[in-house]
Amino acid sequence: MTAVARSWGRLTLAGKILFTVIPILLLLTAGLVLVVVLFGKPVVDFLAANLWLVRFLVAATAVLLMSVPTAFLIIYMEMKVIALMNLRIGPDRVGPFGSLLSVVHGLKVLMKEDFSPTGSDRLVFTLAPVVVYMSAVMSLLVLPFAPGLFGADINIGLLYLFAVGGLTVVGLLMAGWSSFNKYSLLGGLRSAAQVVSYEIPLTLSVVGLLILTGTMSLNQISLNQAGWFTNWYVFQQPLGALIFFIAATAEGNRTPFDLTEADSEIVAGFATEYSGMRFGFFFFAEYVNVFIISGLFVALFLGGWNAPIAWPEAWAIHLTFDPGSTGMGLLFALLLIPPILILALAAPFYVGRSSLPWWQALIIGFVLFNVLAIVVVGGWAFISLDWVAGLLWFLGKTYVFVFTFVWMRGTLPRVRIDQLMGFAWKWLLPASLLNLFVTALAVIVMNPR
Amino acid sequence: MTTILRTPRGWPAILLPRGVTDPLDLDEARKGGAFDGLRRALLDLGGPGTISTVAASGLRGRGGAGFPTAEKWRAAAAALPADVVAPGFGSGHGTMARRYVVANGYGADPSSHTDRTLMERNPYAVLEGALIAAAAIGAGDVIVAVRAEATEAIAALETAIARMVDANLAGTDTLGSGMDVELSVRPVQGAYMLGEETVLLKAIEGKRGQPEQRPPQPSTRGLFGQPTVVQNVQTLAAVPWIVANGPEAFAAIGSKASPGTILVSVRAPGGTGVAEVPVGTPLREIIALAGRSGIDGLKAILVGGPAGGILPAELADTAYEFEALRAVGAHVGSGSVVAADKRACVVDLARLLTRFCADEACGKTIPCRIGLRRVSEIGDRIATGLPKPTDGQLLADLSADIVGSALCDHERLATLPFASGMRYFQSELDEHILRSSCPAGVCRPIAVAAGGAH
Amino acid sequence: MTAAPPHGQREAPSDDPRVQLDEAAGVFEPVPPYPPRTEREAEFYTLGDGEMFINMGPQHPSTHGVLRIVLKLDGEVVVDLDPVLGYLHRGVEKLCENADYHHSIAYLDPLEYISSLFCEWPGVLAFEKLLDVQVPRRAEYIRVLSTELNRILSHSMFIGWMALDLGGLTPILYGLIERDEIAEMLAALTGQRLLYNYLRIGGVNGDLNHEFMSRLGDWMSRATTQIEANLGLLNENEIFVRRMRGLGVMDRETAFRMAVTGPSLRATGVPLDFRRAHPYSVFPELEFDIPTRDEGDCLARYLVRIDEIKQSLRIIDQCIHNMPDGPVMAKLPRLLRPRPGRAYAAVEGPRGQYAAYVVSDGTDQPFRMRIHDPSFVHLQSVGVLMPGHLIADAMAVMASLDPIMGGVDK
Amino acid sequence: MANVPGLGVAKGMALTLRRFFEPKATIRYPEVRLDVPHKFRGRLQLLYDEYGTLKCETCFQCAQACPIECIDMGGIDTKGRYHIHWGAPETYGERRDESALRRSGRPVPDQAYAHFDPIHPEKLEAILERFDFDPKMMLEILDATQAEYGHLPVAALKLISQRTGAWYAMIYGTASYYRHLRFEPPAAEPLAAATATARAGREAAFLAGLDASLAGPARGGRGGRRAPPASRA
Amino acid sequence: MDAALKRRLEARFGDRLTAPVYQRHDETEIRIGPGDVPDVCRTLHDEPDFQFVLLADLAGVDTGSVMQVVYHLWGDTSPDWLRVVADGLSRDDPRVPSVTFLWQGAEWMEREAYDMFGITFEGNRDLRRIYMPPDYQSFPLRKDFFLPDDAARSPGAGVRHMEQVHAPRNTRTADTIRKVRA
Repeated sequence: MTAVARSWGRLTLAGKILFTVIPILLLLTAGLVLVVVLFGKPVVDFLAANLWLVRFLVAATAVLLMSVPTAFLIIYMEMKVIALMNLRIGPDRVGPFGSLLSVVHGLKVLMKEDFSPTGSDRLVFTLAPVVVYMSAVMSLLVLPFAPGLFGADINIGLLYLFAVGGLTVVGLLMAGWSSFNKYSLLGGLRSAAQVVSYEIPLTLSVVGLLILTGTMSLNQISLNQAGWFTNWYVFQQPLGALIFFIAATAEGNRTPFDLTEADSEIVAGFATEYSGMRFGFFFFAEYVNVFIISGLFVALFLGGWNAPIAWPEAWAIHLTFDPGSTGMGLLFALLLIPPILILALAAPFYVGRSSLPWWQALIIGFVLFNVLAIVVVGGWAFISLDWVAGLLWFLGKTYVFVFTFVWMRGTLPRVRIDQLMGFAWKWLLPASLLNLFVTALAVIVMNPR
Repeated sequence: MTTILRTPRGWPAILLPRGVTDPLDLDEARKGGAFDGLRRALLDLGGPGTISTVAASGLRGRGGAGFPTAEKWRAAAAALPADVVAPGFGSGHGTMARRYVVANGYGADPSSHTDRTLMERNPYAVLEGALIAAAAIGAGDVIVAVRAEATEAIAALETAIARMVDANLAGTDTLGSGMDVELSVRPVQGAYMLGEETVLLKAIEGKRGQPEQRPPQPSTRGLFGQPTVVQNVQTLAAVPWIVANGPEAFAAIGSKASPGTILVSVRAPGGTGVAEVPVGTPLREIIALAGRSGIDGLKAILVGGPAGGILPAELADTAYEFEALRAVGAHVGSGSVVAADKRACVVDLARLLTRFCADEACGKTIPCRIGLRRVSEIGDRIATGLPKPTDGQLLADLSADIVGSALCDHERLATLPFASGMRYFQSELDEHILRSSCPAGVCRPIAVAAGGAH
Repeated sequence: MTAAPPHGQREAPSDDPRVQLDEAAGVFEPVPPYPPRTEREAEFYTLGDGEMFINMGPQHPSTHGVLRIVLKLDGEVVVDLDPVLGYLHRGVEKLCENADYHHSIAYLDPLEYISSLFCEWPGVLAFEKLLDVQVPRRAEYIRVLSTELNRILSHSMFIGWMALDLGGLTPILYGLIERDEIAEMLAALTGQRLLYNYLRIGGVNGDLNHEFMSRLGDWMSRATTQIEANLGLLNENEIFVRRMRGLGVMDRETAFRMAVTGPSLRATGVPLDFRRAHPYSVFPELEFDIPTRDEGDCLARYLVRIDEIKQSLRIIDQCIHNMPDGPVMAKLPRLLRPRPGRAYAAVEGPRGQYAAYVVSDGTDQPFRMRIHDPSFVHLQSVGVLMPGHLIADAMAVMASLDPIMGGVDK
Repeated sequence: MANVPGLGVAKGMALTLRRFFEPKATIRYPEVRLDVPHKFRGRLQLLYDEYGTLKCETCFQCAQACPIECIDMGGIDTKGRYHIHWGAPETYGERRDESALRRSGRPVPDQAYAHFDPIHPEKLEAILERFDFDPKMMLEILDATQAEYGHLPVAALKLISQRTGAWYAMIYGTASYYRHLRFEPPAAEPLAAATATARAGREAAFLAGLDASLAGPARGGRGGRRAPPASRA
Repeated sequence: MDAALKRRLEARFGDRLTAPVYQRHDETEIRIGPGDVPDVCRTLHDEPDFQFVLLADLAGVDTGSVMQVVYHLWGDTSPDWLRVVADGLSRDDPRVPSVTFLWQGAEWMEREAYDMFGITFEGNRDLRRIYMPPDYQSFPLRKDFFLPDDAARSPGAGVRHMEQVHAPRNTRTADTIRKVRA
């Protein structure tokens, strides 16, 4: 045999893998470089020409990707918060404080058998969860998370949101009908009646606000509320905010209006016959909806991403440090600063505690350095990149409302279906009309043309 | 075959008639007067008459407790069988109401052969008595329980029953009186406790042989829940003679409190055997039946089998009779009288008996089960020369507890050996406990402790 | 469930549309696959136009055990209903007739696993009547003490269930916490957490012990405030009150006609409490009120039970303070053979009148042991209260009657 | 009743929010274990007397009293005889179901004696036939069975119980009480041999002991008497 | 024991009582024929000096020879429980008029009695089995129904375990054996 074969035979497994993979990678890289050099110009021109397409694709993917973790987070919140309110501990086994339990649930749901009951309408039965889930994800697309951080800033964003949110009903009805189960049917019909009748006060409660803002773009509405928190529309539209909150609760099928899956009455409503990932879609969609209505409320009434207080210009810190400007120095800094800082932080421990072995001191130094770095970089980002601050503010406010929804779920019993409808038609609708009327009057009185 | 001890001419021979060549010969037996009593009871007296006759004779059970026989019969005759109380009530659904007569021929005591001897030598008397009892209480079944080892007795009884049935002395329409009785021999074995009557009933029912709580007495709720008369075979064997020769004649024999004769199995250095003696005969005479050598050098008399009492020689004049014996701390029991001379050690004897009783305890009552074991362990300690100073007191307390919580006669009497031993041979016990030496020199380790005497 | 009728002679005709539907779709129609046995069954199982059957249970989140109710619905309104029992039937009466007297107490225990002591008590009382036993006063006081604790346990569970059937998640857990404390207490007293086989013929099994008394004192010191706090979650809650008020109204004539007892009867304004109306044990010596309401609706039943909790606390307090000394068991023979006779005894339980009717034939086993359980009687008044309400209210109505299926299916 | 609308709801929310921060009632079971009360009756345990011997003599009285027949035992009884116990613990579930089925009167899959070395039941069937499947004749049935098989196999006992309808525990109690019945093939193992001699020769030993004791120190034969007290429990 | 109640009862329906009024502890018992149940109950329920408004219990009893239906009534006119025993129903075809016209709540209790004893309550609108499955044949609480214990699949079926007290070789064992073998 040849020397090549002999030396190949002497290699370990890892060695063999490396010797096969590395050449392939090298080839691919070379090819890529070649392609960019040859056809780079037209591609870049095309992308630069219609940037909105890129933006949309990226945004859609991001939204799709963030919906599941959001659902996981809110499910965990619900489990944990309700448990704590019940004087229980709740999930505490999987992960720190059981925080991974919802992930495990997701995996379990994925692994479950996925069947459809006898006599059910297979196609509709399969499509229903998709519709519900897609409607949720699509409405995420227009939420303004931060300045410049949103899927699409369409000028009829609010209308789009209500329209897409309304799609949920179709999904629920499809599920209720196709399951071939009376409980599911009752659940579907209930959800139809409920959502349809709450759409009206929901929409009307926002009309007043629209009169004030004059735009339907959520991004614009958030911008309008910049400055001190007194600019928030909740102070100009308290009644509207209240109606919107209640109606949104019903819209999202949350306690005390969760009649569609009232487990003590109709077993699980439209989801009775569902199992496996199909049920998982319903489940995720519900919690994504919670996130959406919270975020919507924040964006509409609580100033969106804006901080409650506006920094006076005098206090504003202007970091005139631009990393890009340092050029090659940045590279050196990245190379030099960490070891030096680690050693510097580790030294006092090593000196002060003679009993401490050197490697433990190094570990401590490393940890401290990381903490320090995170603080510094984060602070820098918070101050000089406004979208970071906006995102933090937005998520903070939103999750406060998510917590409120969970809190209500843990506290309140469920209303009856006729009480529900009566409340919608007899109280919320007149109140929202009143709110609209008063707002319109006020606007006319304030700035007459 | 155990030897029959000759008794003086004057003594009555009711249970074991003298000069019988073949006990199974029916004609000879009828010439000797058998079955006159049955005929009289069936045709002349009738049930109540029979019972009153037996009552007049003052016959008492020979099973050891000496319960008046007629009382049992009256109770059994008065008690209605379970199903008559409430038709369809209880759990005995649709069963025919019947009473039972059980002849207890299970001589539990290995050291006495009175019962089986009686059944071998005079089966007709036993069966006839049983039939009379059945007629008196209106029973439909007569069950003679014999221990399975006593093959001769079983064979004798079965042939006897066969011949009686041929002669229409049993079975359907006995002697034309219209009485239907089913005679059956039931061999049982395997436990000493079967001597106790409720245990015997349990064994016949095929259950674990453990005594029952009483009341209800078996005479009202016995075998299979029906009224049952359980009698020792000696008692039953005496009945025909009473009915035939009249109660007065019977009452004349023996002591006033309990007339009649009783079988005794004597065991003395002189010899061993079974003898029929009138109740109330002094123990001295009974032992003398086995030869003079039993009397001289008499040290202790063990009366009543394993659960019996140990009496000193001074009490040798005690009458062999229920109350008298009970007064001095012994009892008739299985009817065995054992004479011990100077060579025997009382502690060793008592300990042997207690160990036997403890091993044979049925285990239903915990004080009996555990307590007797402790008592025998104390006996072992005493005998092996390692006694604790408190053993005397502990022994007394244990005995009191066991007797107090007793469910059956076995445990009530099982502590007698040590009790009576402590009562009469205190000095010898102290020898063992305090001075740790055995006067009789039986208990060997003590001899070693005492310096290797003999 | 397939359509093949499991019954030999009651074959459904193959051209029966129901059977065809079942064979076609393989779904469970709650209609029995055999000809109706009574007129009532016939007229129930024939649908009017726009009506549909819906089968609730035996596996349903809010049927309090394995109860099955066939509802005839018009939209969401209950037109008529047919409860189907027997999924939990154990033949306790027959078992008791085949066990001796002491033994049958153990069989009475699991009837209503939430209020076991109240299931034991009438049986024990009846046996004592048969045997003419005089129970020591200390034993009587201990009985009252433990059973009142058990009443509070049962009611606190009732509150939780009530709220759970109305969709509230939290009150059931507060109720469970109360229940657990009391269960621990009773475990210290009786030796068991759920099925305390504690009452004995002629007394109780074991005297008060230190562990129990310390736990009890600890709990009594905070019980009132704790229960009050838990009730704050529901009593003033508009949603809860609006749903309960005017729901399932039962006037007192109906109540008597349906043989209803206990809180459900007192909620109609009848102050009938057998602890006063037909005194047993030492209740004549204790002072407590009989809370009543006049509305007779679900809210009234709920509030009456809450007031009863307070009264029970009063009784427990008195029991602790004038607990007499003495034995806790009467002297009895080992084997009980009462004279032939009959005895009826009833106690006032958390749900109503628990009664036992015992016939003795002189043997050591009860000849006839009839167990009267309030859940059984109350559950059939559902048939009067439910029609005309929505499904959700049907659940609320049933919860307000608080049936325990273990007691319904003896 | 709150007169201000929404006040009650607010109160409830306030309560839950307060409870949100209160200490919790949960017990993390595997780490934290509550100690059961002194009087706790839910645990079966065997007691030892002050001499350190087990108080349970496997007399089967508790097994007889157990309504659901869930008690099982094995060991050495007062008579110093070995008890074969009636079922392996893993058969409890099977026994429970079987019992439930029987009580409901439904036919039960016949898995009565799968766990023990099987016997040829034909002879036993014949014996039972002879005694008319009558539980009352149990002692005779057992005698005949022992005569047939040389000892009482557990399979035989279970078959008898199944046919006559008598509880196994009661049959077992009966069989283990009478000294002439044995559960081991004669002289199969030393234990069997020892128990067999203990079974047969007790009365003979007593008589010999009595004679010896009467005869006093001069004669020998003390072996029987000098046997150290065998602790049987 | 309420002597006044006894007097009132005897005065009101003297001849219809098939047995003297029996009183023990706090119970008063009257026995009537099954035919008299409706109007006796109506009288006890309606008339001002009885006013037994509450039907405390309704039980069937099988005495082994006859069937009984036992009503326990309570009213505030007397401190006693009033026990009305409808006696002497034949075990072959026990029939008694229903009391559901007075107490609708008796319906299920009567259904239970029918299920357990086979007593037919004439006038009960819904007399079906309530506990046992519809295809169930026998009536479990009757005295001739034996608890099928371990013996369910044995030729001795119906024979209970050894604790059952009955004489050996009795007739019933034999014919149960025949029944099972057939």
